[in-house]
Amino acid sequence: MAVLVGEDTRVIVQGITGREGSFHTKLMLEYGTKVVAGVTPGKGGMEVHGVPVYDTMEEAVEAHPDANTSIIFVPARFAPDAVYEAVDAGMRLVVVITEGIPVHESLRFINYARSKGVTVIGPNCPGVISPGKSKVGIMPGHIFKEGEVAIVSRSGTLTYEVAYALTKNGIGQSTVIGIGGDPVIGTSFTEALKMLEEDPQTRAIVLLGEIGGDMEERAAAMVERGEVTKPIVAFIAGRTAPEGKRMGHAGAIIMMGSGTYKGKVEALTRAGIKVARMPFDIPKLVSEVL
Amino acid sequence: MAVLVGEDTRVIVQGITGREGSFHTKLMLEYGTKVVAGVTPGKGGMEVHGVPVYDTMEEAVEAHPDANTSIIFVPARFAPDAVYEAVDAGMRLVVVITEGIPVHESLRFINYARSKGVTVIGPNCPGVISPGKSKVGIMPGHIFKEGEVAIVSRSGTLTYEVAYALTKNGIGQSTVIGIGGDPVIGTSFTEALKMLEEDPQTRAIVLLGEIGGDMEERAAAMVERGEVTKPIVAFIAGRTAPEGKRMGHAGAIIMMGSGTYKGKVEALTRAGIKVARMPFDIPKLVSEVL
Amino acid sequence: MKLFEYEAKQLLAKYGVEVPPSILVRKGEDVKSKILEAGLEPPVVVKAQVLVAGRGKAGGIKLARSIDEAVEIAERLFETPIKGVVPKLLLIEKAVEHEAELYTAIVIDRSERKPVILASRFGGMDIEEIAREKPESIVRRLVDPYVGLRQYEARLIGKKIGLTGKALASYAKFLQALYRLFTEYDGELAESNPIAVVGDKVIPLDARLIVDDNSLYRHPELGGERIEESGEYTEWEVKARKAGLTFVELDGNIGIISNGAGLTMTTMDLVLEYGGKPANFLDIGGGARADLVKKAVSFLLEYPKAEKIFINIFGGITRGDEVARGIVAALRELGEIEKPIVVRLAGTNEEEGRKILSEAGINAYTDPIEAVKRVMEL
Amino acid sequence: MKLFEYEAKQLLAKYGVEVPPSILVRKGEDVKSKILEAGLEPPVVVKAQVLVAGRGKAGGIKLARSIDEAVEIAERLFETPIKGVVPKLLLIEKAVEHEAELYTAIVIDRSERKPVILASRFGGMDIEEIAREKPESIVRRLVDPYVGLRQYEARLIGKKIGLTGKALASYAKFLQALYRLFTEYDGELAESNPIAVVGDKVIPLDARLIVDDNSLYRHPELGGERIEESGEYTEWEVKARKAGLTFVELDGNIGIISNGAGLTMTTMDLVLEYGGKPANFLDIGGGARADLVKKAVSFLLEYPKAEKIFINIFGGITRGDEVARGIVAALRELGEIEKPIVVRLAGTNEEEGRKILSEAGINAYTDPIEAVKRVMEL
Repeated sequence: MAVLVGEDTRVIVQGITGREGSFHTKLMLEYGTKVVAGVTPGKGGMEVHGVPVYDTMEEAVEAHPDANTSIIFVPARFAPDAVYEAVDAGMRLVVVITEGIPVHESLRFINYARSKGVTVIGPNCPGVISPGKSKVGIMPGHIFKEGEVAIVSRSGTLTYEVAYALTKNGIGQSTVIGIGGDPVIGTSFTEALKMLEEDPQTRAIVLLGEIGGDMEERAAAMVERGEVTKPIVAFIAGRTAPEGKRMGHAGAIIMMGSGTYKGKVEALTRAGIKVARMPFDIPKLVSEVL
Repeated sequence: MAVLVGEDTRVIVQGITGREGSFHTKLMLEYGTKVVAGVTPGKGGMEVHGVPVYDTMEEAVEAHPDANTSIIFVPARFAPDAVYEAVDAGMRLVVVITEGIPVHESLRFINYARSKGVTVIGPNCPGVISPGKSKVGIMPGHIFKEGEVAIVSRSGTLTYEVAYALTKNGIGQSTVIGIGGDPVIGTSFTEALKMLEEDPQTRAIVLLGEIGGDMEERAAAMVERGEVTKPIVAFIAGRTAPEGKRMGHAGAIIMMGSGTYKGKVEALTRAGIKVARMPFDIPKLVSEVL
Repeated sequence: MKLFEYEAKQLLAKYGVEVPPSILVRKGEDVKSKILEAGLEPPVVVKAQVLVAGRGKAGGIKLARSIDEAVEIAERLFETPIKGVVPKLLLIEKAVEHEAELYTAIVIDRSERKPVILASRFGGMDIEEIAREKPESIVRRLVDPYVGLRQYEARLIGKKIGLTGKALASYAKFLQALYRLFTEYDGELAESNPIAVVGDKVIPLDARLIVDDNSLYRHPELGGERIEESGEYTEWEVKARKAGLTFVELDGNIGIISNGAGLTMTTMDLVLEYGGKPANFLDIGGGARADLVKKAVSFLLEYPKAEKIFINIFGGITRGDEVARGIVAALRELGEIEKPIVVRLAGTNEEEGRKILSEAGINAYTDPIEAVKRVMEL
Repeated sequence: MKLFEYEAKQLLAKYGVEVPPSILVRKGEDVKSKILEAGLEPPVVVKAQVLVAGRGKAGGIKLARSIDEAVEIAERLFETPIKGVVPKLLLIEKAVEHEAELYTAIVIDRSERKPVILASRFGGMDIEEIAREKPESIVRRLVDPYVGLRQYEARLIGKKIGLTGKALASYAKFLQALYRLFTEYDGELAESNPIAVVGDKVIPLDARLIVDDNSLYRHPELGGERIEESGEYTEWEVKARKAGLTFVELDGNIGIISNGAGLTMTTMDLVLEYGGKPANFLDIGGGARADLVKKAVSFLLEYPKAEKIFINIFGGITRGDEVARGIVAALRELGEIEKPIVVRLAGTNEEEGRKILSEAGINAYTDPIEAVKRVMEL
């Protein structure tokens, strides 16, 4: 089964002719993802790694009516527009890789997409992979392995680190979701957990959080309420981060004393979630709960 | 049964302390309408004809949780705000009497109300009456009589004229809806017809149109498609109106050759609807179809 | 309220749209030196700034190949009524050589309750003509009023009317500006026809904006209604509008006052049905008070086409007593009643009104048909 | 990016909010004659324009009862570091006598993805203090970003923090302006604390606006980032920001470069776990190319706190070959390597990167724990 992306996923790459769009189209194709079309305004008629390019999503969908997922590599100034175009063209899932989108734009397009029942992942995220089925993102495919443990994470590279460690330890993944590092994102921990709770393939969940915001605390509260029954292992990055400093991600900042490492770990622990001290301890903790 | 307003209707009057608001609150109360509260910012604590006044809809609803309908007498500049307030306070029906609201405001608040599942009648309308049950509007109550014929109309005074003629001829009314004379209104003919088709009390429908727009043509198309099976008698005001002149209502203007009397009558006739030459012929035509 | 072409273009320019270089000249100004000062090189287009429709076909737009010709045309245009309106202002604009002409308008779709964009690759013709001759060329797209017109939508529309490359990008930018104009100025209509395609870009050669009258209070910079300049109104209609009356002049001899557009139109229809011809439409609207009624009656007493007056009121928010007081006051002021008046009164506060009228010696009817028959007898 | 108080107030004034009369003085200007020129009558408040939090408590805001006192205070403030930042500008503002002080802020609610208004009748205190001492006084209201803040909502919030009558209407107007400021300037935070209640009206005595850095491209009028003025950054952080690097100075001695905020923080945690102390956070972000990597490495080579350098890269959108090329280029440029460097490389184009590094004589690790252990050994 897996969630969000799977065998039925048919992808349109928005911004396919750009450096990153083109590069990752190639990698997604190599992974086996069904990339059916690309869109770049003014570049209609081209091909990128054998994928036909259209000027608009409308034309792409007309030619490829089975397309259901978009991945956006468009620069920050134009990315919001690309999201509206994807939603209006009938995509069910829109993965926004782009970094640096103004947060007021994100909150508008996320509200818009939600009002149309469309799921947004990101912005500023690595995407989603269901190993062995489909990869809609920028993660290196070879470090993943099909299996029964889901990962949901605010951090891209940390996700790779953990997935790699799981794989090396023989633990495969059902779906790995990089939800993104911005303060406002389309799918939060709680929303991702809800999907994973219902996914028959997923037997355990790894949650990779960061300092800043209260998403981890909300996830903990959800578990405490009994809404997630599958075992969860968590890790929170930023144990040693100083207060009031933005640690790269706009979302990763301890402000007004909230969003601290300590507060998050306490909330998770109280909910019965095991919190790993280092990400490399995760495989062991996962083995214990599987 | 009736539609929109009935025995369960509990009304809050927005703009109750104004001249019209206060006057019509009195008339509605005399008619038997259950006016439970009024709202005028800054006038909370007053009473108008025994009805308690609040500063905000939120307070009014808190004190009168059974309130489900609002009628708005607020001046045009503030009326859009009153609509949002009514929708956010959980009203199911909002009747906007106010005239002169900018059309861009109307289209925004109507879209907003619809997105929340709230019905708007008007703006620039006389309101709704289900004779013998409830009157939420400014129509003179004594000219109506409970019965089985619904009236749906773009014109206030013309509605009274026709209702009066029906009543004099012994024909009562189920619900009379003045949908309003503006170019953009919350409930159109087709939407009103849909409700009336499903209303067990209504056996026949009188449709009072005007030149301008294409609402009558759309109603005719709906009947042609078989979506309304109850007998309809129509009248279109403006047979003698010249083209390109706005006949009072912003909506009543023949522009670019569309919205003409002739076009509307032809569309209605083609759909099998009897069109009265004068409104005073309506009672006779209604008797024939009842 | 209609804006003049030059005003609509100024607003578009404010939103970043390139419009042709131009000057505005008033009657009596030295056209030649103004053209020279501005460095405007011929050929130029001299355009009467009037608000009537079909200005071009009526001779209000002329091409001049030299400055002298422009001066000559300007002098002539200042003397020439365009559909009855003599222009007070001319726009003299650099003629723009172009490869193609497009059409674009934004209006409100009443049944969808959303702005709708209409565009066609066949500019120059008016929209009815395009709809008749090239209906398949018209691209229609609804816009979510909360989200606004996204850039991708503007591009999509441009593509569908045949644009590509940089001209497409230029059109998309133009269309977003036109949409902004439409929403920020409460447009009933924002139109540009034709829009010239000039190599890499598009340039609007004409621009129209009709602003919703109900919104004028929030656009004080537009300077209020142009009642006379509009060319839409007859002399008596101008008078009426200035007095705050909703009045339309018609060809008959029976003056009509009623309340509500529907009932007023119906009263016109009723008069015609009984063999009369209405001299006007005069709707006192909802909730009219005595002073407005008085004003309306006084107006028709003065209005020469109205040989007799038929007042047909069915009160809702309008109250019979206020109406009656207004009628009585008007008649009292005029002293001697010169025109026969028939009043029909029903609805809210009907009894009170009837009493006031009968005290002043006026017998009000309840039945409109009896009333109209009486009008015809007088 | 934080705006100065005077800038936020100017923007509020643009939106129709009454702010206290004031003048802005720069160091070296004649304060007395500027006050006299402006007709500013004492008492006045002299306020250091610095961007540090808690400016008032740190002595940056002083009341002056006479012009001479104001001059004296101004001279003193120009010499006094406020939490380490010496003000370059002072705002001298008429002191406003008032009956009450309110608190209002607008931020983004991350989980609801909507702006949220926080208001309290207890201004003057900061929000954490209010939340701790008078939690029940805080009114929270989410705003639909498409609809905006309706007037009725502004009034409702004002009522809930105890306002009535004209002061309520004045607050509602103020709050709508603050919301407009928040949305039109891409606010992360728009705050006014305290807001004075003065009879019939409210007047913001302070105003703060933090603009989303990602949006700065569309607010060129704000003049770009105030890196030095902000007081938020150390000397090396200022250098880094100017060089376009995401760098935070820390107290240890192990320089860190990693990609992605989460992995960089984890690398810090890892160093600590194995007994080291990170000298910094340096995240090259996603998709860094060789030149950025080179810049980052060169920066740490110069940064004195970093005695050794640990580069920990797991490639996704970042490619191993680009990283390797950047490292090699930086080392080549510096000539002699002065600091020990340990590289861990995994992920996209890992093999290509490893090859480039080994050709330059650098052995890259795959396992981060082995790598960190090596760092500790050096």
